[in-house]
Amino acid sequence: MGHDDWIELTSGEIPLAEIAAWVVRPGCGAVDIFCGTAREQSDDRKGVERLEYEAYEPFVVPKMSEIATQARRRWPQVGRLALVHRVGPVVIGEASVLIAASTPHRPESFDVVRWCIDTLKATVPIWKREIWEGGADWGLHAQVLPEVAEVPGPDR
Amino acid sequence: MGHDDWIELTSGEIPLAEIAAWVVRPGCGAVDIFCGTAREQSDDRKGVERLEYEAYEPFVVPKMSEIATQARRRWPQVGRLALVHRVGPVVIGEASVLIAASTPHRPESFDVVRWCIDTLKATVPIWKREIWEGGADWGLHAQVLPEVAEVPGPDR
Amino acid sequence: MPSVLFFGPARDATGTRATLIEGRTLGEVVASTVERYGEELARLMPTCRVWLNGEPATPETPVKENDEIALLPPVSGG
Amino acid sequence: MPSVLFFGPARDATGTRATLIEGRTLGEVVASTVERYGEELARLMPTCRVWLNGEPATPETPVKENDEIALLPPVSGG
Repeated sequence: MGHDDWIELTSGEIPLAEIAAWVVRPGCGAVDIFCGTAREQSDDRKGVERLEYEAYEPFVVPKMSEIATQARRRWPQVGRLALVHRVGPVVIGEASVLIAASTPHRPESFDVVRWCIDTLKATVPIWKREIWEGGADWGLHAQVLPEVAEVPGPDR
Repeated sequence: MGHDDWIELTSGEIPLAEIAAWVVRPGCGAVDIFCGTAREQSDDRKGVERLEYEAYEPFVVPKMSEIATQARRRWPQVGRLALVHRVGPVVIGEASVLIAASTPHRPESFDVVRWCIDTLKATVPIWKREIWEGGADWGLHAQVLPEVAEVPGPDR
Repeated sequence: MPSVLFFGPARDATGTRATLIEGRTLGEVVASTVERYGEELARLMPTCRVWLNGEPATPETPVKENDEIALLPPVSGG
Repeated sequence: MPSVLFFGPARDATGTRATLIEGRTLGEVVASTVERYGEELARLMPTCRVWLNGEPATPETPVKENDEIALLPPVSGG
């Protein structure tokens, strides 16, 4: 993980403004930032009060670093890249995850951020619990982790 | 322009943190924010010191509002939407433009922001002047404005 | 008399931000403008759009006393 | 003895975050784990992945004294 990657698992609020300032590079003309924010509704679970994220903590940063390595292989023009996820309670409206990237031109800023969030949701060992009016259960649309051979390694 | 649109032409720094907090909606689980930032190089113009944006000022906000209207027609699920552009000098690393949108799910947050920035660059009457080591001239890759019939109107 | 505004490269070509130019239609005003400012502006015209009071308009559109006409070279916002 | 960790729905199914379970291979440890915790965990297993010390591994992999085995149901980060 180079000094141009910001990879973090945090139990506090994600410092969006700080990351947005950090991600800018003088050689890059484009910055894209994606935030996943806690919603008040999840399919037919209405009145969601908060989310609780649980993680296999020692392996979250390594897995997110693999994603960053892969992203830089696919888009070598990326300047700075941030992948930050929260653990613990997240109230409605707060960000549970943030991906940010700077690139010389704009199309690839969208492409790399989108690829990173899609890959993070499919490969990083984190589980969301939803607490809504009259119920609590694990997040819907969970994704089966990849098999050994599917896991993107830093050598590919 | 509804209270869920933030459309602005400003000569000061774009208030990214404020817009990022404003754009979040409890019914939306995704926020995408794109910033165009001033680069130190533009094709073979090296050592760019700053940009100077000139606008046909009275019509920038109306044109950006038309883009917001069109965007909401294409993606009715958009929660809040911001289109903010700077005018005057912009030093390297600062944002000249910001687009932000909240949507219930993530794919359309990328789609709407990307469509808005592409459309803004092609249709809003703003001109960029680049001041670099030993030269100053208007931005490269300028786009001919649409003909009457091509202009997206609020009624289509 | 209608006013004519120049932006970006068109302002460089004319050396001014705005002027007053006579004409009954948008086409007449534009023709007189190109005549007044000469070759550098003429070279830009094929890529310029002409707006009347903030909207694209055709050369046949009549112009009135206080109309605002803008010559808009290719844009480079963003 | 290797330790076995449970996350998300697997933690609900077992009622615990971690336990110690014997076995010479990853497959043996997993089989003993399912045997100990019963049907609710067994139902989850087809969609679970098993990691050994933070990496996916096959059932034939030998396990050592201080190895950490994790049962990972489908993930829902983001």
